[in-house]
Amino acid sequence: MLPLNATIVHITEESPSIRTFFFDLEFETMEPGQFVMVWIRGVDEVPMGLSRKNSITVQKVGEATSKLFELKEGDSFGLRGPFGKGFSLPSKGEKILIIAGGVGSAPLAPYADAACAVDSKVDTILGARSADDLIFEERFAAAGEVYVSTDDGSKGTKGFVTDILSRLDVLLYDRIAVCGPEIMMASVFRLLEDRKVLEKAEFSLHRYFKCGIGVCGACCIDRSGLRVCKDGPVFSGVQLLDSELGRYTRDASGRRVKI
Amino acid sequence: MLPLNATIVHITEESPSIRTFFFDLEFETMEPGQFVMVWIRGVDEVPMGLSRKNSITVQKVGEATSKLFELKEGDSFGLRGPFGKGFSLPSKGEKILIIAGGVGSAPLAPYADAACAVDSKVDTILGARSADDLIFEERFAAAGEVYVSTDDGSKGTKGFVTDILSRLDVLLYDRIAVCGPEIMMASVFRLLEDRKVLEKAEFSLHRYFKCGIGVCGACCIDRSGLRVCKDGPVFSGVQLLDSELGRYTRDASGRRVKI
Amino acid sequence: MYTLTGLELKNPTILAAGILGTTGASLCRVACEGGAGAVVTKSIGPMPKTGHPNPSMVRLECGFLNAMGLPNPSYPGFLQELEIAKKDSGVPVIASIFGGTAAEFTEVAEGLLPGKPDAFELNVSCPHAEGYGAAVGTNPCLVEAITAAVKDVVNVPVWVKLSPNVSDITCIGTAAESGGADAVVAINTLKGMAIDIESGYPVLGNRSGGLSGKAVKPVAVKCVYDLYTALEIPIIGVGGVSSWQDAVEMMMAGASAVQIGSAVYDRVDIFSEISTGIEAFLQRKGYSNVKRLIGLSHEMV
Amino acid sequence: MYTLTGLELKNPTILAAGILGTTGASLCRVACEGGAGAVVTKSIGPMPKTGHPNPSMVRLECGFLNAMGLPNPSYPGFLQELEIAKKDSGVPVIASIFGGTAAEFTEVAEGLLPGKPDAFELNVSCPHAEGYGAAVGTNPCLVEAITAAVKDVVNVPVWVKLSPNVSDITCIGTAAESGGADAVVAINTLKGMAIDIESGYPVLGNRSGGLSGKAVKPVAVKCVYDLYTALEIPIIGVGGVSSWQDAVEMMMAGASAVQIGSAVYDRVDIFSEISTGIEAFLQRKGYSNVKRLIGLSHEMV
Ligand SMILES: Cc1cc2nc3c(=O)[nH]c(=O)nc-3n(C[C@H](O)[C@H](O)[C@H](O)COP(=O)(O)OP(=O)(O)OC[C@H]3O[C@@H](n4cnc5c(N)ncnc54)[C@H](O)[C@@H]3O)c2cc1C
Ligand SMILES: Cc1cc2nc3c(=O)[nH]c(=O)nc-3n(C[C@H](O)[C@H](O)[C@H](O)COP(=O)(O)OP(=O)(O)OC[C@H]3O[C@@H](n4cnc5c(N)ncnc54)[C@H](O)[C@@H]3O)c2cc1C
Ligand SMILES: Cc1cc2nc3c(=O)[nH]c(=O)nc-3n(C[C@H](O)[C@H](O)[C@H](O)COP(=O)(O)O)c2cc1C
Ligand SMILES: Cc1cc2nc3c(=O)[nH]c(=O)nc-3n(C[C@H](O)[C@H](O)[C@H](O)COP(=O)(O)O)c2cc1C
Ligand code: FES
Ligand code: FES
Repeated sequence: MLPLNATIVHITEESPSIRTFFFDLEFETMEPGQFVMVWIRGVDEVPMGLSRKNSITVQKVGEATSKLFELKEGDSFGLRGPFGKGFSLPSKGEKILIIAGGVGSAPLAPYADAACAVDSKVDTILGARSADDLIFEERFAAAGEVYVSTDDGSKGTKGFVTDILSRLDVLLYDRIAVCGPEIMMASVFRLLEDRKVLEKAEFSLHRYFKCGIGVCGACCIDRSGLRVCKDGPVFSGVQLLDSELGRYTRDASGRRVKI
Repeated sequence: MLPLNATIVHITEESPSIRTFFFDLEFETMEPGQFVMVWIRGVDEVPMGLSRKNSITVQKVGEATSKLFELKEGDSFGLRGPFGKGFSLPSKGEKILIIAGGVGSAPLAPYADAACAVDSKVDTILGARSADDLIFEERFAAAGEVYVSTDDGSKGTKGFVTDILSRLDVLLYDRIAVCGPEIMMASVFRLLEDRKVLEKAEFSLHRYFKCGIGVCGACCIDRSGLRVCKDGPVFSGVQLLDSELGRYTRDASGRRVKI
Repeated sequence: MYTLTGLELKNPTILAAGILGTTGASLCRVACEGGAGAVVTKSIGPMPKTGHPNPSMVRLECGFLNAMGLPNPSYPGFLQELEIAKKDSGVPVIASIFGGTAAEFTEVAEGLLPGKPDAFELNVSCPHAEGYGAAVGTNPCLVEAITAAVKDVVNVPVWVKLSPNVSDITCIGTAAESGGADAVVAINTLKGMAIDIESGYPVLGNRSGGLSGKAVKPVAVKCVYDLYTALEIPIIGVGGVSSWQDAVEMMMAGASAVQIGSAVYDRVDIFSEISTGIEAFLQRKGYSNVKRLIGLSHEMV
Repeated sequence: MYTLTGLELKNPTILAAGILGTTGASLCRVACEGGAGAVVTKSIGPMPKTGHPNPSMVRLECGFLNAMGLPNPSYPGFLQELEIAKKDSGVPVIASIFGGTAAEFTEVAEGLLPGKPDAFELNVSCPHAEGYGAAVGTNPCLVEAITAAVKDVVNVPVWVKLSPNVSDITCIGTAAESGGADAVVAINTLKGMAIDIESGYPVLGNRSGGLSGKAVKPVAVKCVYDLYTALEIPIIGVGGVSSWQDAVEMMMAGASAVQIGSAVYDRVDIFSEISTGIEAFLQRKGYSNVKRLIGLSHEMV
């Protein structure tokens, strides 16, 4: 598919560096955790999780995201997707733990919405650098309990999501869904591995995407050789055993880069 | 579509120069009057009306048909189709007149079958050079009355189908379906035009086919510019008013050739 | 109405050469019922040719393969068809011609002049042309010479139809321009082939042929884009156009008009459908006219 | 098991260059889970390259367009991946390499030799290669020189991958053969382009790129057919193979094996699916082995 034309209908300032862009397309079949390739014409095309069936939530980090931040309502960008494998949807009544760090909340908020819609009980550990950087707290709160951690202690527990996680009884949950900076996910992974609950945990990974459709191989992870763009971005904890998670990633040339 | 592989399962000798080849494919959607392109590999590909959903009935006239006559049961040829527009199917209880000359019976026999199946009353004028060359007489007879004419008088009326046609009250029929040598069809056309019943008559035309799928233009007729392979081969009498029918045809180079 | 090499077109969709162009009546039908803004005849040569044995065209999963082998009744035989097309089509009629040498091209062009074609299209790109081993159209010197020779003997616009089966199409396009071409037409079919695996026989009577239809559109768009950068004269885009979106894409790449061939398979009135679609697009985008689209993608950087 | 330029292949399906070939683990997955008879790495060059900006690949109605821009970590960076592939894939691993000059090609080949690739594939056909204006692969002298230079420094088979973007692919194939190539691989992608009509921007970050997938199969079959007539060395067919029927067609045209690229989009185990399909076809037809198919269409006249 060629990129669809998405016109921005509304922009929400979620935090100083994070904005949600609502567009005039609805990806009705979207599974929470799936992503779209966002084409900022003349600049670059980058992957973004869908934060709703008609929105992406973007942190400004570099060239493409900065250009995106220059766009106004009525402007447009290209969209291909939704692509990849999302989080496994909960069944009615299951107990869910969501662990979201920073902009990692973007693909997890629709997961909380979906879980809530089937009457799952959802607890969320929401981490960010500071109170200002917390996003989608209300959406998670609408689905259940929210435990907040901030690096600077400006809200909730001072410290990391793992500080909260280590105090919870993870055995109580049927599913655990994780997305955030890789360092955070690696700590969570080790903790859940120790507690022997990896088989019920899912992690949404980030790697450098070129094709985004599972052909080029740029996003493959060691040692499984699985493609983050097509076999993921959401992987079960078991799939990530003995993987590169938290150790290295690859840059656009395919060179390994330490994390 | 590429040619399908059709294996000959049975061959019937219909007359000294006409054989029916049954093959192992069934064109379930076939409308009587539609044709297939028959590919005798290494030789040529020629159009043939479907005489059943799984047979063609071929008169040996030149290179391709002679090669076809060399094939035995178990041999195969290529088939593309069914293509084109067939005869309009009758409604229950309608009265049909079929006028078939020589191998022109081939696409008309399934029409008689179809008409019979919806309880139409079918009269057939069946013409051929001699008694030996009459084909599908039983199939037409199963559907209703058959009036036979032969050029040499070896069976039925001595003369042409028009000799019988001129004696019938064509106003009695709801539909008239015609296929045979062009000279014959032209005479029938003139007669039906005189009787002012062209709008209920349909004629199946032959022109030189190249693509067979309505793109190249080799088979277009004057003055309408209609394509025999796609807009036909079956045309209503009205479509053929002021046409080249019976006057000229075009050879493979596109040159006009008198009939 | 807009002007293309001096011809007045009511819309930028043109029937491609070799498609429904055997008879004058068929050309009229494409113009009147089909809605084409202009029509190109089948390619006419110096001698009658029956073409290759069938199968001469098959539909593939993506696109079409054909090897007609330039069947044509030669220019004396085609004159009457040209006259009918001129009389009744109501649109510009472009005579497509071919030959093995410049002399054959001029012979055919002069032979058709009495039919008063509105322009000539030189088919130097047929992969099956004889005379010079490979097709005439892979040799820039020959293309320039042939174009110049035809320009010399006719006083109507001359378009040159280019083959994509070359290392660098702009080099052939430049040769046509140097020879005095009023426009280039890109592209003719890509060399291609299909084999019947049940028997091992190549499917086409001529064994191999030319690929057209949806499969070749990205190739055609690229050729048009490159030609737009290299040439001053207009480019007519052809190859896989089967929707108004395709036509707009081709024009944004640099085409002043599009030709439509294989897509008549779907429906003869594809021309009116596409030109209506283009009009609606122009309206929605607020573009004053179709010229705004031509080469637009070159500005988007 | 059968032998191709001295390599033992358990089946005639090979992963094409630039597809799932960035990491050793990915190559192993294609061999083990996917069932490929051999795997080709992504093309490796002398210097690290990040490639073109995205979009670098899009799916079209027919086929795919890509302009990756040869991203690669250079040969020192790739050695560890090659070693993993060699250790764990269990199939021959062919190193695809590129450069702008013969010296660069030999530098890369020698640099990868410690990884013990089973063969080298010379990518002289990338439309985006720098150094010589057009791609290296359109110049027969360069192709011959590069092939000979690499043959000189390695003692494993050398395959040369050909571009279809030339007037006559047999001329480049012959040059590769003269240079000592053990096989040629045909075809790389066709030059192509797509434009986003909403904005006028070319869709690919590099503006234009290469067409692959179903759209190019007839072109690839024709190239393989022509090369089979012209060359003595084996031909490996690639371009649009996505079913066992396509693979059989390619082999009947003259391919000794097929490579599969874009079709991994559908499923990674396309290799086992196709090789199972070929086996079943051989059985049904009573052919003793796959070699019976190679070039069969040339005998059907
Ligand atoms: C599956 C997936 C989902 C994502 N979802 C979100 C989201 O919902 N919200 C959000 O803000 N960010 C998300 N990201 C990260 C986002 O893609 C990057 O922040 C963005 O690409 C940065 O682009 P840039 O040009 O602004 O930065 P650059 O200056 O180009 O690079 C900054 C960093 O961004 C990353 N990046 C750049 N290009 C790519 C690429 N093509 N593919 C992957 N990473 C790239 C690299 O790690 C790079 O080091 C997601 C990434 C992935 C893989
Ligand atoms: C729609 C249609 C349906 C037909 N149905 C039947 C049928 O059911 N049974 C039957 O016996 N015949 C049928 N024909 C006629 C049949 O196609 C020709 O008899 C056959 O093509 C002769 O081929 P040949 O190589 O044996 O003869 P040739 O020696 O090649 O030519 C003899 C004559 O056959 C005709 N012919 C040859 N090639 C073609 C072609 N590509 N397209 C059209 N006509 C051609 C020409 O009139 C030619 O003069 C049909 C023709 C058409 C157009
Ligand atoms: C059946 C057929 C016949 C053709 N005959 C000619 C021809 O005589 N002269 C010519 O210049 N091009 C000929 N072409 C090429 C078309 O004019 C056109 O360039 C090509 O098909 C690509 O356009 P399309 O994809 O719209 O079909 C022919 C194409 C087809 C399919
Ligand atoms: C995403 C992508 C990347 C490619 N990279 C390379 C490459 O690095 N080297 C190369 O020789 N060919 C490369 N190719 C070309 C393929 O190897 C193959 O020749 C072409 O895609 C046609 O085969 P297909 O239709 O099966 O994809 C690439 C193709 C694609 C789609
Ligand atoms: S980005 Fe190409 S395979 Fe994932
Ligand atoms: S045979 Fe080509 S249009 Fe009828």
